[in-house]
Amino acid sequence: MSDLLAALPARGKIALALVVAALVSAPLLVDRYVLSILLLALFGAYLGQAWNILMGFCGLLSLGHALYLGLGAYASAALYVKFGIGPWAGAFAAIALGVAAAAAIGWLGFRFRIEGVYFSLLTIAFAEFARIGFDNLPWLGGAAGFFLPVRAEEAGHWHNLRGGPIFFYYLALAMAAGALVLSTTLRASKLGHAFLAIREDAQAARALGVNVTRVRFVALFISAAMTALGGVFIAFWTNNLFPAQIFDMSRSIDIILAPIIGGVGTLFGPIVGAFLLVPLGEALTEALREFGLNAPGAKALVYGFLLMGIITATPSGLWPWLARKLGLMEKQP
Amino acid sequence: MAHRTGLIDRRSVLAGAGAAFASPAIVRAQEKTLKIAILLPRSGFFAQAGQSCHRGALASAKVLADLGYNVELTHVDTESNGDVARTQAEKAINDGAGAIVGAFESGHTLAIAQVCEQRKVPLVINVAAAPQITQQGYQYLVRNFPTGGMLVTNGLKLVNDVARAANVEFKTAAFLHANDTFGTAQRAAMDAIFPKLGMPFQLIESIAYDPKAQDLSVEVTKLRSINPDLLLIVTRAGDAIKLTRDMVRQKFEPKAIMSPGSPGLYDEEFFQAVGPYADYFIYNLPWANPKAQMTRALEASFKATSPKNRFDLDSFNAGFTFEALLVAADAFKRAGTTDGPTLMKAIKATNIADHVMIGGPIAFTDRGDNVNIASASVENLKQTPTVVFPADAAAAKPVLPMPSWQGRT
Amino acid sequence: MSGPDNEPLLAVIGVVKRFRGLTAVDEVSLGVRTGEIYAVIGPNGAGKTTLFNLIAGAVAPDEGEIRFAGARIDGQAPEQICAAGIARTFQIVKPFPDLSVIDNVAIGAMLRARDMQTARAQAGDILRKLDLFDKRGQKAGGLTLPDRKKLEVARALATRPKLILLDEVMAGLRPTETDRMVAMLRDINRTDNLTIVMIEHVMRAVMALATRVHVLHHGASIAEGAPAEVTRDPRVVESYLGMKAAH
Amino acid sequence: MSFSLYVEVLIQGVLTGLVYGLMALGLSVIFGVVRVVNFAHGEFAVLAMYAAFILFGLFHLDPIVASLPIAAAFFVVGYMLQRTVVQPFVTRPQHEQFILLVGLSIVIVNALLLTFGPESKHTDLSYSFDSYSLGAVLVDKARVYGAAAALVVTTALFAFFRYTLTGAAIRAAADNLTGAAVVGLDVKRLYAISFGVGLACVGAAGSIMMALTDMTPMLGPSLTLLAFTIVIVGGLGSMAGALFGGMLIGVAEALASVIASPSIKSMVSFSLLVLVLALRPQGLFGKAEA
Repeated sequence: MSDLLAALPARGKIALALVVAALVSAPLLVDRYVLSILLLALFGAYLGQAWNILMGFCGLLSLGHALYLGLGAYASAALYVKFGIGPWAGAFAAIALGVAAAAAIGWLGFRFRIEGVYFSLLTIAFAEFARIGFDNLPWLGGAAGFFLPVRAEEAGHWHNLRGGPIFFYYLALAMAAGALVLSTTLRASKLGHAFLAIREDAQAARALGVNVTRVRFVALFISAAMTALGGVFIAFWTNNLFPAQIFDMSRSIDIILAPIIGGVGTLFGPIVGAFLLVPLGEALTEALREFGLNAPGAKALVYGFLLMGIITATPSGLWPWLARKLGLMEKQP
Repeated sequence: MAHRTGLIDRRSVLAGAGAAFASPAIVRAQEKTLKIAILLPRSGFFAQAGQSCHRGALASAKVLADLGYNVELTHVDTESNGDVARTQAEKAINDGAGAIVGAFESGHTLAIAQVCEQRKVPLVINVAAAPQITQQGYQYLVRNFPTGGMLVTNGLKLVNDVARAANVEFKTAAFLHANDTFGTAQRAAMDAIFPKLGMPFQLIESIAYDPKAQDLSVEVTKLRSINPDLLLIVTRAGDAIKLTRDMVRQKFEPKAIMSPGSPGLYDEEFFQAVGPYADYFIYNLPWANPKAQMTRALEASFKATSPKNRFDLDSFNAGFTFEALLVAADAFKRAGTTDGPTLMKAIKATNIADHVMIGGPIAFTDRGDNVNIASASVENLKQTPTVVFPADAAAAKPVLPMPSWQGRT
Repeated sequence: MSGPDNEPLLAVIGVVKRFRGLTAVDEVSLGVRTGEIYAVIGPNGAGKTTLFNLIAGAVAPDEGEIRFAGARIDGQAPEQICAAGIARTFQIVKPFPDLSVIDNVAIGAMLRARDMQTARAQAGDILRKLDLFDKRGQKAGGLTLPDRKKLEVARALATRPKLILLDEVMAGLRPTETDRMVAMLRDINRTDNLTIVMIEHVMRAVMALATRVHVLHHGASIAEGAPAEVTRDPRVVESYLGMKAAH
Repeated sequence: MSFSLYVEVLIQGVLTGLVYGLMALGLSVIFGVVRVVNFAHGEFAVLAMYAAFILFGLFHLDPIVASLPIAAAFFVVGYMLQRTVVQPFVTRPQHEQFILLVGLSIVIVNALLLTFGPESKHTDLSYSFDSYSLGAVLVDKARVYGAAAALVVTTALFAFFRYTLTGAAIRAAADNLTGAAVVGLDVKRLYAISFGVGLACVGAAGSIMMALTDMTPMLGPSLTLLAFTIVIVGGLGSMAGALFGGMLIGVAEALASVIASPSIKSMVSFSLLVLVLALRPQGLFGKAEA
């Protein structure tokens, strides 16, 4: 927390306080539709930050983060449904499974020096492998899906993550805020500097005594654990899991769009990106409806063009540009 | 705007009136129209099916108006994305939707179901087969669509009926299905139900194929080596084309190819793609009753709203989408209010005898399933889906065994 | 003189490294005593940088042995060797371009600092010594080449090594800067008793600093001794200085 | 029966693999030279399929024949695309290139959806449903023609790289970019030509695929993944590797379908991919980097 405040100039602190206050009071101020959008943005910000720790800090481009999300979701859901073990305990299993998968990828990747684009393709391969594997796993429903019971009498059982949209909104808010604090603390720590050194130049980092393999594993583990925890959220929030949806390549792409558009490697980039892209999608839907254009695909078409435009115009993401304009720059200590 | 015609079932009106009088909940002003939001995956992965359902929704407006129902339909694209389905459901309810119809895909349907549950707005499911949907405990949903188990049970029974009617005997069968949500649910039902039904033939192999497969040639080669009398298939729209092409190329000719309920074999694109080879496929699934008055009304409207379509009706998708709207409209008429709990009570009390799909009256169990949905055997004859069983709805006799691929034009 | 049994601080014993049949380092042996400034010279392609890579652990030798402070280090990973007390610079500088100058150095200091605050404080001290303190907030990628060379040295020093391997850190510096670097290195060498092994083409620096010089040619040692001695060795003149003179 | 089953499945795997190999070759050429991974590759294949579909509708042009004009058109598209949109990204990090091309793929898919609708499209060819019989073994005519066409295009490409000056220049640029710039080659132009050649491959392959199967706008991502798998297994930047990788993946998936279940066949390709990455990262046909 102190690291977070230290990283911001006075104006930034005020802006952050205002945003936090607005988000905390949002359920009182906005209707449920807007709240559902905010929830998606917060959750997107959370996952974006998890991915950003691996890519933005440590320079490892994972294009298969849906893997950890899906494993976390299935692990916690299976424990809950099959053995009656609640999500808090399930979260540990989810994290353990996510980290185990990360260990396998890391072992292959780092042991055999699979780097750059090859590492990215390795992550895709694992996610796809898991998708097909779960599609063919009858114990967890296979492709037909895995379902959590939704019982009215459990509605208030928050300890089992059984709650309404406001509960999940605050949960997403807490997770996003937690991820921000964690990212900031990490970034300011020795470990975080080791991440950055590896991202910038692994060989130079090694020569300065950084154990590159070990530190990369740590980054991968933290990122996978956070993402797997996100999977627990998804499982208990949506109550149904389908391998074709949760492990899909498009899910991995969704996770990484926000941090890249917002600014890879920055603390606030993933958050800014998520709070831009999610409402942007909704705004496009609305705008096209206003124009009376009821053509399926038109929205995605515009969205695709906008992605290309943004990434061409602001190479290092929107947040660094925005922060400069507004004087909210993260301080370089 | 609304014309009263003689089409409304008197019983349902009476039932509705009875419910209205019996219900003390109606205290608020009586709304004149019910806004229904129809959420369908019209772009993205499920676009083909979503747009097929959408054509049904477009055709429904006039039919419902003619039947004297005051409903206003809004059409929403879920983009084949569960998150979009959820937020758009919230949006639709914000914009005044008193009921929601959708959403073709089981995951999206459940995302919407959650919103509807929390906001006490009824969800009438047009298409979604996962049995769990009505087992998860949602109060504000009904499904006018068979579960995978119902489809398979009815479908397998019809296999026997049709075989007997055509005097054909099968000794062996193989089951080929897409390994997607629907296909796997069907497979699970098949594994559970087949042994219990005492079918006169043996199921020698079940083969799951990758729904992302670019072609099915190896799958067909495998089938050829098994050489069953009967091929049971559960495909998706495009797969049926690939499958047929490879079966013709490899001259694989079982006595019959039947589907115990799956999309693909009745879609216009299937006929377009394989032409005469589309004939003699038989699929046992719920179907619009060609002899029902309401079906004709829907067909007439369908022709006007989708003039490019070769068929009178997308009998499956359009039929179910219409019926879902009918359920909501009918309940509104009886309840006389858009108040969610009251409307839901009316929906649960639905009893519509005259409707589109073959089967008994539309009515729902406590869980919200309609167990009266029947399946018909439909055979592609002269490149047109034709009901061949049961006899009271049949437009032709079943052609079995399947004539050879060769010599078709 | 280090170690109880008079073993040199760094001992390279009969080390061989081949790349695809080409012998880059051919049975090279040398010993560097604590506090020495030891220069390795030779024409381009003589195997000097490969020798550094072998000592620093970037590549493992095919034959031979490398010992540091009494323990074998050949085949160890670069980070282990750095932790043991050997720091290195790269001939082609490798700054962390997107990080600030002070963070670049602090990452080196991290190795032996309790926390980042300490590391950053130590980094500040080193930057002052190298006249880079004023540029501490700049991104390293934006520095001029001479500054990047200095940063390379600063970062290596920040790991608080017993021995530092300097790979052509004078190249590209202006004469005045070379002199400052020479003075700084001599200063550190004296006050901290830091052992320096340097590859250098700038003979002015070699002559000014080195206590001993080792000459490589085609991967093999051809001479070793005091700078003045070595430069008079006819083989050296022929192989290296001779070439230069021919220019 | 069993033996002929395996023979047949092997032949199918090889023939289909050749066509996919040609598609993958495009990815390989682009990456080998421009060092940009074309994440919209499958979408371009689908675009080519639609182009073949239109040409068939207008002129009744066989998609296998149409592969030539479509390849030419795609060359121009690729050339322009590299010059205008992709060039600024050549020096930018991989994840930014990724977003650009993901954006492009979203644009292609949805433009196709808007224009043609979601229903699958096909071409009616005289040989669509025919096959050759060799004893008990049946081989589709369409697949034979498609594979032959893929071989012809690949041979032409091979000749281009081997015998033309531009081809030699591209190879030089792929081997040593700085060197190429130093000897005065216009690197930007070479990039554009390479991107063009890469898209020409995928254009030809997509067009040929239209003779084999049918297509919907949503087919793209799985084709992109397939191309990746083939290229990694065969070796990025190796022409023979792409073709061989295509055949290997084709055969492996076909065998997996027969021996295990067709639903897990992609798992076999991904396992192959991981194995190759671990044991021979340069791919089966790739040259080890110095």
